[in-house]
Amino acid sequence: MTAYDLYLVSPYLAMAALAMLVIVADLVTRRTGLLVGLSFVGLAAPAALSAWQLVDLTGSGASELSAEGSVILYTLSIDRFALFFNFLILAAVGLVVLVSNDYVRRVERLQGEYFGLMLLSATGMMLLAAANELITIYIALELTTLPLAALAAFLPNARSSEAGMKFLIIGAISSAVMLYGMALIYGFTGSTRLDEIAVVLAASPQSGILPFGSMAVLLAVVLLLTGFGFKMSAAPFQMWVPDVYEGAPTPMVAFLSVASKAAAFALVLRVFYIGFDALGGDWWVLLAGLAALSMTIGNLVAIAQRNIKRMFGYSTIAHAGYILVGVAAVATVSGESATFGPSSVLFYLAAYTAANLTAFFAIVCIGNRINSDEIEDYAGMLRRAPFLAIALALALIALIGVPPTSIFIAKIYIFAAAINTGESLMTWLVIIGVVNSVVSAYYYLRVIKVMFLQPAIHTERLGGSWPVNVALGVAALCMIWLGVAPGIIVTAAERAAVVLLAGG
Amino acid sequence: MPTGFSGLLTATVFLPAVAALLLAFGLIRGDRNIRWFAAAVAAADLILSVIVFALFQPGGERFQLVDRFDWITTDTVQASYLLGVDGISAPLVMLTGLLGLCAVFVSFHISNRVREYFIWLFVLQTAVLGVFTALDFLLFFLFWEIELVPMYLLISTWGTGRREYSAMKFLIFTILGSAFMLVAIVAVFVSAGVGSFDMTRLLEPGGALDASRAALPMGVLFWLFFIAFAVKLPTWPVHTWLPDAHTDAPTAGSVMLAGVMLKMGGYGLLRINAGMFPEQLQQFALPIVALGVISVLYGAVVTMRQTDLKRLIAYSSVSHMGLVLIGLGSVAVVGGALTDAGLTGAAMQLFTHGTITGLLFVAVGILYEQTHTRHIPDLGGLANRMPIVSGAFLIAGAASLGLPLLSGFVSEILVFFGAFRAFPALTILAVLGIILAAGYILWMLQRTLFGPRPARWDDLTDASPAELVPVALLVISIVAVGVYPAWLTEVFRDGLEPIVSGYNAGLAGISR
Amino acid sequence: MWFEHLVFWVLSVVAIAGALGVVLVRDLFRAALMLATAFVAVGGLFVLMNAEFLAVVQILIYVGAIAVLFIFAVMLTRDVQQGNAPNRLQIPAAVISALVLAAMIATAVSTDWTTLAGAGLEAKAQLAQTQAVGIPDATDLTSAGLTPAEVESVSSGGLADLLIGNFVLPFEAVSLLLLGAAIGGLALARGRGR
Amino acid sequence: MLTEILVWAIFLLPVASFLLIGLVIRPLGPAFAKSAGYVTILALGIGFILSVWLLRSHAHGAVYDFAPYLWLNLGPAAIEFGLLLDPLTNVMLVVVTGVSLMVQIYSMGYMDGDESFARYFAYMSLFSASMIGLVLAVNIVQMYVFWELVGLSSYLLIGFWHDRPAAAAAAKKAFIITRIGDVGFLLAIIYLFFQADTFAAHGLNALHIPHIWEAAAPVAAGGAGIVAGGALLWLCLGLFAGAAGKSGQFPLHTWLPDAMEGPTPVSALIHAATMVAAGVFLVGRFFPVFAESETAMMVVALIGAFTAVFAATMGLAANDIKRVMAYSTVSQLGYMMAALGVGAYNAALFHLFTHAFFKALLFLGAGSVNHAAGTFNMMYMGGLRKAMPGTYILTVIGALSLVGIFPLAGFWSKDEILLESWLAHGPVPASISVLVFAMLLVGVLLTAFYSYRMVHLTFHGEFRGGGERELHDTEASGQPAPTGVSHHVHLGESPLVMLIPMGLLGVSAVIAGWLANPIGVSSFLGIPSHWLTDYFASGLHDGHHAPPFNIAIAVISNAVAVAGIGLAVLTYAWPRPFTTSEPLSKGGPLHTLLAQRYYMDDLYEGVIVGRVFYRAVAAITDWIDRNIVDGMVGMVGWISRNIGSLLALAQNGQVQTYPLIAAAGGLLIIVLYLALG
Amino acid sequence: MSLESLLIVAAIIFCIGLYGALARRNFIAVLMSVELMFNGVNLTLVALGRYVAPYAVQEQLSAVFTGQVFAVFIITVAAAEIALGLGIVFAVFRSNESVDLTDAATLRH
Repeated sequence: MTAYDLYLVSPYLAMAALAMLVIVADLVTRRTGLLVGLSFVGLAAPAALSAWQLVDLTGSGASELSAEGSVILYTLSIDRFALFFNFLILAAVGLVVLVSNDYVRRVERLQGEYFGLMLLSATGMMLLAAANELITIYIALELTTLPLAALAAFLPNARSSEAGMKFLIIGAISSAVMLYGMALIYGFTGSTRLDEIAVVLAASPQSGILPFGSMAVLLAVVLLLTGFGFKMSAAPFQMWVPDVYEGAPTPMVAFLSVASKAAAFALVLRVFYIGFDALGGDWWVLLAGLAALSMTIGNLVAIAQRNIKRMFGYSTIAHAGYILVGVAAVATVSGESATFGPSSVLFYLAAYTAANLTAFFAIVCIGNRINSDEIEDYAGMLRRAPFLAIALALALIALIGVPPTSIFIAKIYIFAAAINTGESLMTWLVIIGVVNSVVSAYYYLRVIKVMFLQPAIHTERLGGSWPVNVALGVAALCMIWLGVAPGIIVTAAERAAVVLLAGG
Repeated sequence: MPTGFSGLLTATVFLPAVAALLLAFGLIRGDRNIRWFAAAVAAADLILSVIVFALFQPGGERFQLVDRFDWITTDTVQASYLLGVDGISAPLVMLTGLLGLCAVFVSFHISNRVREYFIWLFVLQTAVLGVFTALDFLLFFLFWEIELVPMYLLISTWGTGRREYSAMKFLIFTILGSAFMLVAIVAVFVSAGVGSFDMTRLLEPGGALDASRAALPMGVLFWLFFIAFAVKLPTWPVHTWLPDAHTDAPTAGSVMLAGVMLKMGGYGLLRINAGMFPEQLQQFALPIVALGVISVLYGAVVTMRQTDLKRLIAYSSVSHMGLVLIGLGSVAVVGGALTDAGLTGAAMQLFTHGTITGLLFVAVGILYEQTHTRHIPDLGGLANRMPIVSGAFLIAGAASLGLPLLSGFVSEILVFFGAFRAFPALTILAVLGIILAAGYILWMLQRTLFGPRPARWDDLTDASPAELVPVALLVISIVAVGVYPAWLTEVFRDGLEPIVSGYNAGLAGISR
Repeated sequence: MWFEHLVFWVLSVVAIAGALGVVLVRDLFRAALMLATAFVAVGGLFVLMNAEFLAVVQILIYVGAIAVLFIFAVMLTRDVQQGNAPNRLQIPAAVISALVLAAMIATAVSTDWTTLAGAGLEAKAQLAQTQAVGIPDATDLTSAGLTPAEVESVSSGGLADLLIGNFVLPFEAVSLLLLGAAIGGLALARGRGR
Repeated sequence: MLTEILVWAIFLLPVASFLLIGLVIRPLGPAFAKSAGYVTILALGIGFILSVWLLRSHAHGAVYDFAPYLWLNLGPAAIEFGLLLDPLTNVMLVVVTGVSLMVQIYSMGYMDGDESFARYFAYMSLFSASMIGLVLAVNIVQMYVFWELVGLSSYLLIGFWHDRPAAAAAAKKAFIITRIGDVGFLLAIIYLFFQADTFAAHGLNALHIPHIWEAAAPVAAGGAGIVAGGALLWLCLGLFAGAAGKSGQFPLHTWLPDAMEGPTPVSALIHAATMVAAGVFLVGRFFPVFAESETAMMVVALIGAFTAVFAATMGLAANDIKRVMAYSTVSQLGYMMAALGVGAYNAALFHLFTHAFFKALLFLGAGSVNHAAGTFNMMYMGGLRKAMPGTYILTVIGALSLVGIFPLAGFWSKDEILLESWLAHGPVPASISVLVFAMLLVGVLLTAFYSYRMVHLTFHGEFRGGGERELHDTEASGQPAPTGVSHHVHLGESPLVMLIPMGLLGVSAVIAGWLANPIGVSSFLGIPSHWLTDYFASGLHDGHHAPPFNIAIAVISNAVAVAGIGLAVLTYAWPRPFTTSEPLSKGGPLHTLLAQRYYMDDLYEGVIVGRVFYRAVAAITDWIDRNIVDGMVGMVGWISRNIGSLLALAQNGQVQTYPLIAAAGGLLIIVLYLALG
Repeated sequence: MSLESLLIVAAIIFCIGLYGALARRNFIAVLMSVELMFNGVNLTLVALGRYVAPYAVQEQLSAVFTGQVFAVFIITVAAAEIALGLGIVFAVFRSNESVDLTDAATLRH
């Protein structure tokens, strides 16, 4: 451990410290506003430290920070890719913290724990995006998951407990399965570092008959993907998602749906693009298949839903499918467009974060006031809460992929990456994707229809506190901003994605 | 690569959007004020669009009045904000301005959620104008999709009958179509040698899109685009959204839907399918014309059975828009100086059908306001009570069945002229459609306007002054085009000239 | 060697039997005891593979902490006698598990692990592994036939060294994880603000 | 320049009149309605004078060649609107403006008091303008434009009393049936355009009518010979289809009798004198083209001759006076077509000329009768001779002229048709020509018979109650009253404003034939013998000249006509006068067949349109649209919704199901990998 | 005692754990089964580290320990997981009066 190592891990340390600080603060004071303020303002520290690292990166011109004798860099890659996710996750957690302002008042005690757990989980996510070694990945993954499981069960009701329980069980089983896969990889390659794994796999003889060259790697990849699939909420590993979404506290679901998913995709990108780089020809088909399955299942089942949170559970499955299209788009073209696939994934994640957070924030506000998440109870929302209704409607339109919103650009980007591969299978995947977008329009619009067209049952006006409104406004603005002027984020995503290709 | 920023088109396109924002922020209050504000804005936009049309100089640069600045510039994605008009789009911009004003005036009687209504109407107008002027694929698609939202809300909120079903159906169909377009746009974008969304580069004869380097086979791209536009047009068998949407939409919605939104499909076919895929268009001309002929005849035959006025007009639109496809397919045979007749006819059909159907819907709308029924057997003998509306009906009907000196005739005959050279037998079949058109139009007029008048219609009054405006505007435009079509055809021909010269120069050898 | 084989078989049978007991015995309390048995047997297998440190950890944490936690939990909740009933998914679960097992065994058997192995390295590895808990002695290693580079690698990377060396980050992260789990567990167990 | 303006004025004056009435006078309200009539009459009056001047100056050798105006630029086949001033046009102009003027004056009386007086004159102006435009057209598209507008005016005027269902239905029928023919016309135009490049290679414009003549003429004859053979035949048949529709030729004749639902002056002007003659005009206009195709000429001749007989038979059994005239018109138009077919170009147009006058007269007479009797049904008339002697005399003159009795106008023209078909100098084979002659002769017999029947039933015998009685009868039988029937029965002469134009037309019907085309003298009042026919012929390249007067044919035709009258007298007047029951009904099925118009309306409307098209084709297509095309859409939605619900069932809440399914999925992936490589 | 036999024993333990995790009704029993799975993984890791892993990366004999390090972490994380899991057990027990997973299935479809 050197001072430089400390500098490298400083954003994560700052996050962990913030988490503890909040928990301690809760012991001292019981004022929710203070906790929210502390959590939110405290995020400035990791953000600033990340920014510092980014500046260092830009200054050196290299794509990652490195130093002789650093032990941290054995397990972490502090690069643009990691920093991209740092900012994404920090933004998400910051907004979710603000939105929790109204919500946590339901749990009178333990508010500090609520924020602390959320920050700890965010720390895990940030680590996950930077981890380049299987053990670290595992630890980071568990650090992400376990606090979320606790948060899922945080509400004092049966549904919340059930959600937490399901989340925990699924998480544990999937971890075990994933670990078995990691063990096989370790056994086969002798290392847990992704770059070393890549070297060994590239050198190992490829059998013409077996995909991935050997049964061990094949099984390992499938098992790893099973574990990752749970985190990404990709079919057929997605089934816990709606149940947990429905039962868990809504702000936590918002956080889960964007940050956790982003971290999971960061992980998948790193593992597959760096670790299994040599086997790209074998695994992209699998990912493409999962993409098609996720999109189709997510959208079809969502049609039948009546609970909005549950519907969003299926929606998130479908979006995992879209993103997987980008992951599967391993560029066969060299040169500038080689980063197409991963950079499109990064952009999609950012776009999806903005849109989905907007939607969830509105749902948090509405659900908090009307104590229901049934879609039919949203009737006449345009009259009762115009701001919320329009924001939610915009988010829903964005989620369909209609311009001028973030996901429109993201979809174009991701489909372009897919077609760019020149594989006819990928073109079909794109067609499945766009047809699925059409199907998705059906259920998203139904919510708009209920809000805009159906007469309200109650007439009292709804609204949230100002931090909630600010969070909602910021998320919505980001959503539109990414749709209208996506240039900055696209550039960031492109430069971040270069990291994935430099190694291979 | 056209550059510059004159601002006129931007103003034309976004004036309604700005008005919508003003309304949204509640700067205009009171239903009456809102109506007149809307009328003023729409009139201003009409004037702007007429200026656009007037300033467009045939024979000059291909794309004029260009507004351009860079929008997205990254390593992998380049897109720009690029508006411009050529001979194809300039008349359609004017058409949109015209129908926009009409839509506002026929909406004067709306009393439910007036503010929201006009907001959505204006958003719709901006979107449609944007589609006609955007020269960047991304921008084009953006406008194309934005248009769905206001239309959906207009139908489902202010419509009648099974409005929610119809609105949803409209939406799903159109999104389905545009999904295909999205794939195609993306594929064009990633094709080697393209790398940007700039349409103008792709539209040049022998443009940036090279068959050997396209991401997808050119034929596939062609059909992907075609499907999207065919849904919008609409073409048999993807037309079934249209009757429902038309029937249940409010009058202004029908006017905009039939008047300009269907034209987006035809515009796309001309701009993209004809402009970027000349060889494919020739290759697939036969199925396209066959689809067109089926649409013409099938639409006409089904129209015969309709008893709802709007539904009847809707099906007649299916029939009439089939002519666009026939005109498009006329390029199967090229060479000679006559290649452009079919395309010009198709383009003219877009404009003329817009005004004619617009007028029909305006008339039906006024009728419906008074009678609250569109069921033809319930009506009859209205000519005496509503002479102006009846006159409008009569003129629109006559134009619709292709009567000379009214606008419909010109486009029909041009389409037939062009198509006969390529597909004589199919064209003859399509010509038979005009008998059917006479049949259903006259049947409708007879049952609605003529014959004995049921006693309950004795108290009907004629069009109000506000409603007179759209009637007058549309009648004037129908007659103006019909009596002297050259002022319009010359502009269209100028827009089609690069396409046609492409056919003539590069492809004359293929002619059968 | 036969002794080693015998111990291996005994420990394996015990571990598997214990595992089967965990999932089959209806009495939860006994199941927990079976679990502890299985843990101990696995610990024995660790010793057999020269992983003494890990064996110690296994006994301390698993048997000492986890199993005891389970027993407490079992006793605090009801349904102890019949608590371990199977659900309706018994048969599909069995089928799926069997298939997974088949896949794993097929992998273990069919994968040609030896293609990876250089000849005669097993002995060296064994020797290196003894250093896991002891202080590495460079001369011993050299005399055992390790090249200087390998000696360097082993000396600088004892297990404990690794934990606070290359793997210091997960090591620290896991402390955060424990903290989070503790906070979460406490918060949930204490009951939330009703 | 001035000349050109004056010619255009003939066309533009009615246009102006139409616009003035439509946009100014009519909105002003009923108080100013009367002025609409004066405006129209003024416009047409000036037009008439100009037409006469034009005819005269052109006949005296003035050459008019005005450059056309570009209407639509289609490259080599640019559509240019202009004036084609040849003998055919000039004569037609005089007929159209002249008859129109008379009818408008008559209408001032006939339509007096109608609530839509101004609208009537607006439509009339529109019609006149369209008809004049049609006649003047130099471009085939221009011609088609006005051709269709004429159809529209006809539609509007037939349906003028639009609150009467029968009128509205008749208007629609007229429009649609003529449109069926128009499709042929349009296809002919399209075909010509198709050849535009070839035309252009010869320096011709494919849509310019004189160029079309040139293109059809064989190279040997100095033409371009572009259109020949099968294409020429189809081109001619297309044009003839259009002509047949407008001129009510078999089998497109069914609309014309129904068109009598319009006001009587309309019938006189449009459905007797002018518009229906447009078909003949069209064939005449393209006579140089037709003449090159023997088959086409044969078709024209035979259809014309057949129609002449066929329509006349239906005239025998019709009870409505206007319908009798309508059949008569169809029949006479058949004569003209037959004449064109056998190559008697100038005879056909001459007959068109005379027919315009006497048929207009007959219609106006019918209107006058209706004014008095309150009905058009001859079964309720009778004995009007005493009450309205002026009308009676004029009607008899018209009828005799129609029958072709020497020396009335009709005789001269019909005689020439018979003569030329007998002589068979035309392009069709002599046998065909003689066959046509025979058929036309039969037509003469029938014409004479129904003409006498009409006069007798209307004017002779006792008055049988008029409209009042008819209304009573229809009420008793529970049927709707036919058009034009009113309680308003006042047996007396019509006002002068109606009688004077009738008188003028009567004079024309007597002398026009001989006056315009004096035969037997070398010249009369400065008009040389065969002046009109020769003038017509001068419009043709090969200058077809009328054969000299043939006394034998004249005698035969008059004899046949007298025989026809005689038969009619035997049937209706002597020895037993007609009372109330139709003697012809003893003919049984034959009479029924005639009275039911050979069941052709039933065939068209009931069977083809109603059963086959509307109830079968349209209904089936509609069903397919609703259930299959649209149904598929619904089904896709239904399926996806239900698949969704089905998949949701797997989401059973039991947490362990989820990893179980996931594990199964993982295994499936492995299996797929192993299976597919 | 060979690599294969060790791997097979580990796989058997893992799959028994998997079966238990899938087929038991009691939440605590499921947690126990998951621990069995972790033990299977640990056994695999150590066996692979003992026999094959070092050979893959030449001259990196320390790789032999990586498996053991991994196992140590797994054990630790398992402990944490159980701690949290038992917290949830009490939470569920408090609301449902039972820790039967089949009963706790109100969130579905």
